Amino acid sequence: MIFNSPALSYSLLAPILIILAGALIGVLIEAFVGKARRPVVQLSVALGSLVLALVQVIRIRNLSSTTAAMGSVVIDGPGLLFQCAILIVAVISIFLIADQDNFTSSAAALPGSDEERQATQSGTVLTEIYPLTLFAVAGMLLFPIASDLITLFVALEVLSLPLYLMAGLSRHRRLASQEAALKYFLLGAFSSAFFLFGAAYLYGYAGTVSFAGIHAALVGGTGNDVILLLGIAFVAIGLLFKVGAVPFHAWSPDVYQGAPTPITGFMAAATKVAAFGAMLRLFYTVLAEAQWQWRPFFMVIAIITMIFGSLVAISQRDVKRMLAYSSIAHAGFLLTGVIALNKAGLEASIYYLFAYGVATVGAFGIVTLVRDSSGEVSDLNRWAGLGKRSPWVASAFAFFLLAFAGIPLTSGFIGKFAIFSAAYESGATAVVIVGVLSSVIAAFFYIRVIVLMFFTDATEDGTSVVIPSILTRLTILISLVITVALGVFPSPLLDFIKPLAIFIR
Amino acid sequence: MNSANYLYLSALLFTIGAVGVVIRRNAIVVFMCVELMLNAANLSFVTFSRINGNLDGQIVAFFTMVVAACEVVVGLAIIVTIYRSRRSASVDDANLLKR
Amino acid sequence: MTSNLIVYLIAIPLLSSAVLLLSGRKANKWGHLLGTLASASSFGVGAYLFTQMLAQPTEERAMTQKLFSWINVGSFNVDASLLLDQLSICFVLLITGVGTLIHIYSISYMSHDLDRRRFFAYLNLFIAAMLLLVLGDSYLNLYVGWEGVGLASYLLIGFWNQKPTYATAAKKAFVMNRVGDLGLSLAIMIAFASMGTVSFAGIEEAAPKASTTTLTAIGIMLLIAAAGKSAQFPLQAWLGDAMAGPTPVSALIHAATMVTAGVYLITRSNFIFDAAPTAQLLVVIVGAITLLFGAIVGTAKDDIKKALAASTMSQIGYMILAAGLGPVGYAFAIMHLLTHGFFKAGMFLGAGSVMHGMNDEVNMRKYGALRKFMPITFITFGLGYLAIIGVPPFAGFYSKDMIIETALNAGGIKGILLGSAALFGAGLTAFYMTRVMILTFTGTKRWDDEAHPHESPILMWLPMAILAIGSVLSGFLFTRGDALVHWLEPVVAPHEHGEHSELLPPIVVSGLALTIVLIGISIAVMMYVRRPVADVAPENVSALTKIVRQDLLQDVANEAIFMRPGQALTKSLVTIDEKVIDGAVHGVGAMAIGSGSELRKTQTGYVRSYSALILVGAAAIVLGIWVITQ
Amino acid sequence: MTALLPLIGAILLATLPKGAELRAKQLAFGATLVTAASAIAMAVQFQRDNTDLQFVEVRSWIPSFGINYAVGIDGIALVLILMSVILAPIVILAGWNEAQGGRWSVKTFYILILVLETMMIGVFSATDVFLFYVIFEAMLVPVYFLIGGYGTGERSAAAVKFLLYSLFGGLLMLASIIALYVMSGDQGGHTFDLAKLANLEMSSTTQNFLFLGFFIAFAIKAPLWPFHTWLPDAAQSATPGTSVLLLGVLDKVGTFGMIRYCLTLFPEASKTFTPVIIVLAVISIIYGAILAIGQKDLKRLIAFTSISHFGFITMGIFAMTSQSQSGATLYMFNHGFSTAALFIVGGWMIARRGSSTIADFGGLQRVTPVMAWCFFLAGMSSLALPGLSSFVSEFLVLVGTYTRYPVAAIIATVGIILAALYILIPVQRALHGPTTPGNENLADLNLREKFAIAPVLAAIIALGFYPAPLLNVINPAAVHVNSQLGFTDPVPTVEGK
Repeated sequence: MIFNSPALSYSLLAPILIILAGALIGVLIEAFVGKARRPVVQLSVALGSLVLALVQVIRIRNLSSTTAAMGSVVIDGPGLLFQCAILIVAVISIFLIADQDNFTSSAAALPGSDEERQATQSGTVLTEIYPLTLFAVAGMLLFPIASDLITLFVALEVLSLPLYLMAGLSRHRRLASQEAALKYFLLGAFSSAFFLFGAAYLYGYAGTVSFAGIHAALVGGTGNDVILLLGIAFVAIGLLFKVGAVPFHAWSPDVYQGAPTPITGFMAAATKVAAFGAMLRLFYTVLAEAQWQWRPFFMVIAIITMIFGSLVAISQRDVKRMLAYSSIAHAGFLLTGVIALNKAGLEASIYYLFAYGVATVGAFGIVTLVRDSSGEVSDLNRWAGLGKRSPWVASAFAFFLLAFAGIPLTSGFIGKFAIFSAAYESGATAVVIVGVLSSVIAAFFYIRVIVLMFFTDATEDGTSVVIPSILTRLTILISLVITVALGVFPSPLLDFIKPLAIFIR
Repeated sequence: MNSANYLYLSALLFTIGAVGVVIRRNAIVVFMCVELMLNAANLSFVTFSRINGNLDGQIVAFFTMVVAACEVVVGLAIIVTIYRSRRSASVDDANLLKR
Repeated sequence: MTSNLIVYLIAIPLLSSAVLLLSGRKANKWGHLLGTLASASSFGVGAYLFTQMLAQPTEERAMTQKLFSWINVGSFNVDASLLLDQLSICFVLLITGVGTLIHIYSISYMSHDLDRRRFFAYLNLFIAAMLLLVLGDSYLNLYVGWEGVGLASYLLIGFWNQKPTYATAAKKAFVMNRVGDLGLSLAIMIAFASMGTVSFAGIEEAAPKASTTTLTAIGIMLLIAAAGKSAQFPLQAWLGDAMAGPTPVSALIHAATMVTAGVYLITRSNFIFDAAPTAQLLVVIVGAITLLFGAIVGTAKDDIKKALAASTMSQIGYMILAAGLGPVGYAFAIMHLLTHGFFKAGMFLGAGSVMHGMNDEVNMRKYGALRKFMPITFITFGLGYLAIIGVPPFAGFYSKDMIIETALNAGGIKGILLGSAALFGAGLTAFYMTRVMILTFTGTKRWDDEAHPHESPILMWLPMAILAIGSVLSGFLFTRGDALVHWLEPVVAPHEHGEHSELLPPIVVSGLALTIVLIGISIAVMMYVRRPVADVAPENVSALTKIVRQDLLQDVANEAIFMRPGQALTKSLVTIDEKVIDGAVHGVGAMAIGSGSELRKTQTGYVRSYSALILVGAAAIVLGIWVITQ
Repeated sequence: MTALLPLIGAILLATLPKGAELRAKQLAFGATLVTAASAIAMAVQFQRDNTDLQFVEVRSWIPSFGINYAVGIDGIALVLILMSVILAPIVILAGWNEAQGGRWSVKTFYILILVLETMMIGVFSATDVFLFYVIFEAMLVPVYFLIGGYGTGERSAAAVKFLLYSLFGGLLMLASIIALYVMSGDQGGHTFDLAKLANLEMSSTTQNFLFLGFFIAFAIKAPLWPFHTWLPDAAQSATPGTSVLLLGVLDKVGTFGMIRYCLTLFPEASKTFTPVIIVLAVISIIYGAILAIGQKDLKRLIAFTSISHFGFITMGIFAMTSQSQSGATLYMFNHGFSTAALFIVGGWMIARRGSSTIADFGGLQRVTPVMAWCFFLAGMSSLALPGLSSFVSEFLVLVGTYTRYPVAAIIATVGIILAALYILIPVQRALHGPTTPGNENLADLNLREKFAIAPVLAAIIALGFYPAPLLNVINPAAVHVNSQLGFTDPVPTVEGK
């Protein structure tokens, strides 16, 4: 028996490997470094590995390969762009995560118990969050470049499992946080089962789990269509769940609200990039020839998602839930990019994902700042008058909201324009019109928050804005600068994306 | 025996699992139903592996088992934590976050 | 022929007006003098230009002056240019002449008013606008003056606008005038659309080629304009209320000049009306109705100024009637306009003089026997009275007699009807004017003890005297050798004799008219000399009298037809705007919010319902697949 | 270019320390003055008989989408820019103290004003559809904060209503723009260049739909019945200065857009929809006027008069004769000034009295003669009294419309009677009559206020007598617009002189 050593192309996989290494070092640090020094060391390691990975991604940006890791992954332009976006979002988020006030000091302790109180008083901080984040990032990096169903599934789980845990680590309102974790986990597992089942059918149809093989089978057109369609449908359900498309969205408001805010921000932004990355690859490269079967379904889902997200967001009273519904609506907008199924759609989606991700982290960063004595205040009514007390914080939040609403001169506008024009180009006029109309509805609730912050007088209670730590400040500032820059001068990024945004099979 | 029957069985198991997730209240049972669904998928993989005459499906099944095991670790951790805080493993009791 | 002087006619009073308005209180001392001087200078320029015209042969008397290109868009070219011809010079002299007299009168009349300077500013503004009206060489230029005099009239009627009724009167005048303006704008639009020009000369040239329908339409629109400005039926209701303004204003604007602008407009547009018989017919009908309407209303007025206003309306009815009769009538319309300018202005000033002596009392039932206290006023007023009722050889006799004669000779049943109306109107005029004379100057004194009637100062009686002389002489001068008729011939089509057979010889007509006038006088004498006059209007009068006292229900009709439905419409539209249109907008918003909060209920917080939702979604997709693969 | 001057001012302003209110005002005023001066200098260089765009400037902005920073002006744009830059310093001077009552600092107010001015110039000069759209939408933000932050009464509700209405229209337009962009890609390369987009080939159905996308956005902005209900609320709540900019300048973007974009990009669809639009315009004229008559609040009244005026402008644009088209542009300019005068003087009245209900005034002519006169003159301009500037434009619109749509013109002419009512009723209630209790001690205009209003009134009078400087600039552009559509003026039935 001849044993070929696998050709792994380490340099191409390096970003993922670096992150994984960082994560493992993090685990070791938990074991060997003293409590007092852990936070700084962990942060340095996490940040270092993220930056290193980012540098590596940029270094290999012009390479492409279909054979890395024995064909389990594809290294191509879009994949690297997604990785770039994920890493940048992660870097920004890590500053936010480093602001430890948000996390419970002892995840194992009962909420409200003496044990918990002691841990908090002794200044114990939760540093496990860093390796967890890095593991999730590793999964996310793998997700959009996976090129067979096994890798895709493994990546899905690698990115999900740490997030399930991280969702339960909030310092305040711990019961809610744990509930969020439970819901996220159960529903996530449920949807993974769908995904896996769909994957089985795709395998059954094509006789192979590799994307290239499935594509070849599809082009050959010999297999059983019902099996193919069931496969596509169930795999899609798994992915649509991750991006929060209606009717697979139900977890997101609850989880967004319950999870620690920095995690919500990270999850909302990075997961979306990763999941859409995988979805775009799957549907653009593998299943494009079956578009007549799946596009109608996607159109319906996109339309429902945009309208539902926008409508329900209007009546939200909690800022995190409101942002959750907003992210559902944005999932709908992003789905139009999948529907577009053309190069413009791919470029637009990448741009949109990046712009949206950055703004999201920034917005959640601001949410962490608004507090009263018992912690974060996400009740919108108590945000009233924020503009008077902390004009800069409120203005920054307003700016992010305007970006979400797609007002010109913010990054959101360029993204929306690009993605809608791509969808229109592909003939999905109805989706574009619904998208435009639901943008109006969406604008309504963003504006409502702005009104609340700027034009409504504060209630008597003591909601205040904490002076942001340098790290949080960094998060918000970087997000803000990127959001403005992408709104006014989107060209550099667009030009960067353009030559790279070509999938290879 | 016609291998299509395995597919029907797998579909049936999957459905049972899915319905179980919806109707059962105990978090552990719900989770077991998810495991049932995963295994239904595994059965499909293996069946298709047989039909297609290659081993890919069977490899996937191994992967699935490993992943499922990881899931159990994480899942049980979460469920136990929430059980400790609430003294209840009913998923219906976790109802703070809504609307 | 061109002249560079014409513009000064307008510029001098306009500039003076601006100076008076802008200079503020420091000009209070000399403001009235500047105003009067401006008006007089304008008259001087007018007189000089008149002599220049006289020096020219008949056909070359018209003068023009192009100032600048005003509006120039595509084929729509309107220059700011002025035309001084035989017709406009009549008006120029009347406006500046009578205007100057009234300025002089006002110096004294308004001497106690704090805002005298402002009053003179308005008067000057009026003079300027009125001159622009008669000097513009196109309908659009005329329009500027047309609305300018409306503005001045508005400002002057409402000069004492602290009193809400006066302010309302001013507004009413402006709005009803605007109805007329609507006609003028439409006339201009039709003219431009059909003939591509709005200048008098251009339209005169194009009119013969235009269809009768077009010309009739223009004619009717011009008639509406004239009716609005000249208080003709059915737009007459504002004139009575306009007496709210200071009396010199009533004399100048609402008797001598502005209200006659309608006559000018019709005469100026002779080339249109002559080719549009239907429009002409409407003109004479309006004229006839108004002359009777005004005369009837005049019979029951106790307010001296309103009686005179009704008379003005009636006299302008004569002019419009004459103008509507075509080439045979234009000259007489203008002649009556000029003589009327003298005698009516004189009488208004007389009335002002009476009021001046009577603590601003206007109710004639509170007068009586003023002859002794105000002899000059009595004489000048009396001369005007004789002129208006048409006693020879006073001015009114000549001009009115010509109109009656022309009307009678209009031919057929039309002539008889119009002639009778004119004759009957003459009788009514005699009646109500005699009534005014008797109530004011003769009989017993009915005034309260606070009143100390006295003669007015010279600055007031001198203008009255001059106007009285005009009332005596002008008719004779105009008709001597058909002077005015020939003077105007180049502007209006030549007077064609012998087209219609004369219904009655002139001498018979004059006799008939005089007889009727005498009957009118006699009735008045019987009613107000033989019987004592109550100082309060009697209540137990016939229904007809009551109706007449209410101006033949003109305001009631206006309120019922326009005002109240208009107010109801406004009110309901405001409601509709709030409830329906804005309501729909809010409804969409409410619907979005409502459906949002309904959909929100799907988020129950139970994991099992969420997973059910996923399952349902999956089932729906499977169902969809089943459908498309079948 | 001129557009950048106020922006520089805004940036300078932002660097000012917190308390320096007076300095902020002076700086803002100075910046607007400099802008006005440079715009006038530009106007002097403008070649008026050249129908091409002038002062063209093209810089690549987002090449991947074929988007350029492309500006250039024709006569129509020039006139509107002039109006904007002249009104800006006047607004600042007139409302010297109006920012005091706001939620935020005085400095912020002027920053917003200056940013807005930059955008106003940009929106009128953009020749790249995308650039236009960006500014069109981005302008909403400063206005929104100006209304919501510095207004009175139900200011935040009004601001939200304004924003949502405008966004709704804007996003419909975005859909159309996207379609144009995609089609340009199919026909020789993605571009947003107005001239190139105008030559796109498209089916008449497509054209109709895209036209509607643009038109509804502009009709909301303008505003045309029945898209008008945001305007009275906004005008009622905004400060007078904001109202001037909102009604005087911003809303002109709607009518300007109709000329520049609807007509240019969709000539066939414009013709198809003309009857409908003319009807809407006529309804606006009459409806706006009647509602103005029925208003009890001075600011709402002015807002409704504007709706009527915008009806005239729209009618003029779509009647597509050289008179109506030139008249419409001139109308935009004149309306800017007359509405500015009304709002500025009305604002002073309201500030002094502390109420905007018309019935609370009365007898102001006695107490504050100068202010009363200014208001009266502004009112006369609003009712288009001949001799004042609005008359020329209103008459041109009417006469031009009459030659093609006589019935519409006739109905619209009825508006002049209603105009008399809606102006004279408030004039009577507020200025005439006995002095209402509470008004006895109102102060008349001070020197600053006189300086602020004088140029406006002077322009109103001067342009009434001599509109040629503007008309000469507008005419060639207006004729050019019509001729591009293949319209020539109807020929009179009878050849006159």
